[in-house]
Amino acid sequence: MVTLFGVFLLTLLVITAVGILRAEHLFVAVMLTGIFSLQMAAMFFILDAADVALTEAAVGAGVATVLLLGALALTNDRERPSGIRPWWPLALIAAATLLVIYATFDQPRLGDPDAPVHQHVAPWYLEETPRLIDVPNVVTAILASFRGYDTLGELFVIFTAGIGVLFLLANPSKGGALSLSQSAESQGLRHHLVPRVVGRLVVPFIVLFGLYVQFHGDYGPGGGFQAGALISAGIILYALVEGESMALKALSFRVLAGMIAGGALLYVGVGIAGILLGGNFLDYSVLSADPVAGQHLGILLVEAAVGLTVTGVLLTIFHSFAARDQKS
Amino acid sequence: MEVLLDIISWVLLVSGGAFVFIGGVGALRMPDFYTRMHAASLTDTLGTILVLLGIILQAGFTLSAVKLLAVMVFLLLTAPTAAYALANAARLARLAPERRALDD
Amino acid sequence: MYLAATVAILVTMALALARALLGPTVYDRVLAVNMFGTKTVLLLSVIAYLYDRPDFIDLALAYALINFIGVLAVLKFVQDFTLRHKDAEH
Amino acid sequence: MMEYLGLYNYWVFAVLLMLGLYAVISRTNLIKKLIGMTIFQAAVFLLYISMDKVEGGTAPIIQSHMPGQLYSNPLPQVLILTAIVVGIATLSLGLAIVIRISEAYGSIEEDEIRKMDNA
Repeated sequence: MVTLFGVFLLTLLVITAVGILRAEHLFVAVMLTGIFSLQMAAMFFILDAADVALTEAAVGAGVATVLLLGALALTNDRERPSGIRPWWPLALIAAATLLVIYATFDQPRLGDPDAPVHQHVAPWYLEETPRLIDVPNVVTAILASFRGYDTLGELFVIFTAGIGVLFLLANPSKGGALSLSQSAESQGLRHHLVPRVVGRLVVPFIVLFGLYVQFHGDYGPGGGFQAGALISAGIILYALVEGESMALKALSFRVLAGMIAGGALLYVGVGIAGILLGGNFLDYSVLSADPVAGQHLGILLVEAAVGLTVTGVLLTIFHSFAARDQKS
Repeated sequence: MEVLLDIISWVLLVSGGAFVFIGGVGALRMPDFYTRMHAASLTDTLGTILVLLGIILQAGFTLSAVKLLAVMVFLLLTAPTAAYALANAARLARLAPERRALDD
Repeated sequence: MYLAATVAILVTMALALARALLGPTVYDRVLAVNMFGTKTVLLLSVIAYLYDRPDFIDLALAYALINFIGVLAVLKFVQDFTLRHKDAEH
Repeated sequence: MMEYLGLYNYWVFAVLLMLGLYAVISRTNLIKKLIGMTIFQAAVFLLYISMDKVEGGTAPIIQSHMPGQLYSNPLPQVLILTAIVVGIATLSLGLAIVIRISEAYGSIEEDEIRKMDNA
């Protein structure tokens, strides 16, 4: 039965994607992207990927729409109506689609326990996590400990993207810093009573929930990536209802830059601490007398580092877009 | 007792589903934007309450029941806020001098 | 019984998607996105019980908390848009 | 019948992948291209997450009170979890570049920008 739900949702997913493609009004495309993200999250949940669904929820609902709308406000919300489209891209794409679909007939069907993916390292992770790391959430264990090196790389990609956005959008004439003027637009939605009251009420709960997701990530779905996205969504909400300058008073650019760099440094620092204590890079077992307790400590620190950097980067990007809005 | 609880949550879940569905039909069939919004948001809140109450009855006194209650409370707070914001945005744009740019 | 509710929610999702694709104004589409969001919250709650993993209500809670941020962003977008055009006229 | 339903996820993956690619190669609007890129990305996410499902399994959070429970494969989930956040970071980098292009050229249509470059 659940498979049928999945089929239904996937069909809606394809329809939405076609709708996004056909929308000439970019604003409409952004709204449909929001629906697309909701469908993806539901689909991930049906396919047993609770952690991934939570990430998609936090990123898709809170951050992606706001960033896309911010970019539309700075550019143009209409696509130029196109004349005659050349036929060859469509033909090429149709042929390639058929080719990929032909290739899928060699795939093991959905949920096949004998599929090659499930034979290699995954059973080992599932069996050894309770003994070596002793956290219930295997996804967190792999993310932070077994494949901590991968996650370090991902963290630096996010770090670099944040720095890149700052380089592109910061205003050099003001010493490289972004500045906000108290113009009418930076007031946000202050004169709308209902969003303001509800927003002020909900923001603390979002941040609290973010912290819960951060520190409960060993036991349930959650971790630094989800928590970072959730907390930045909360702060973005605050910025929307109270104006960007108020949000910057709460978390200034200096603090955000500190969070970005501090998170990255903390992650590397935990790795180096492992070397200094006689283990390998990012080997947490040596961090404490008991290897399992060391693993717990290492995962806690690494997830905190991820949460710090993700929050810092997403908020920096949001504020960069918003500050650009003030100037133009 | 068990049977009674089951029956009540059956009724709640099914009627909640029915209200959700009616809201969906209303949002599709109503003639203009504001009436569509009315259909969507009004039955949205009622459907939400019924469905979530039905699940809470099944959950009993557990942590997840508290979480479900929180989901309900936050939905009831945020969904009308979103409806307010949306109605306001639509009204603002109608009054705006450049209405063609925002109309489809 | 969860199945009945799930089917109703999924059908409503399809209806909301139809509204999002038909338009005709952009606000209808935003309305559809918002509807889709609340329906997703319900769907996740129901499926968590259908799967008998009630600890996954966290996901529904996340959506319940942050789903309306998108609509508030739309309000701010429209507000800035109209402001800018008023500025341009004067 | 079930044999083909079991492949449906991969077909949707193929269609979404190619729809995203089509948006990138056929549209001239730069933001539309970026949105196409996110569809392409989502297709890849879907492929990985479809591969993680095990029949009768549940999310890989070990339930000590249910010994012998089957779990889905956690590894693809780890990869995609980080990829989603990386995806939004790269998307915003792309949007930042588009904003700068728009400020410099006054247009976000690729062919108009090219014309201005050649002129």
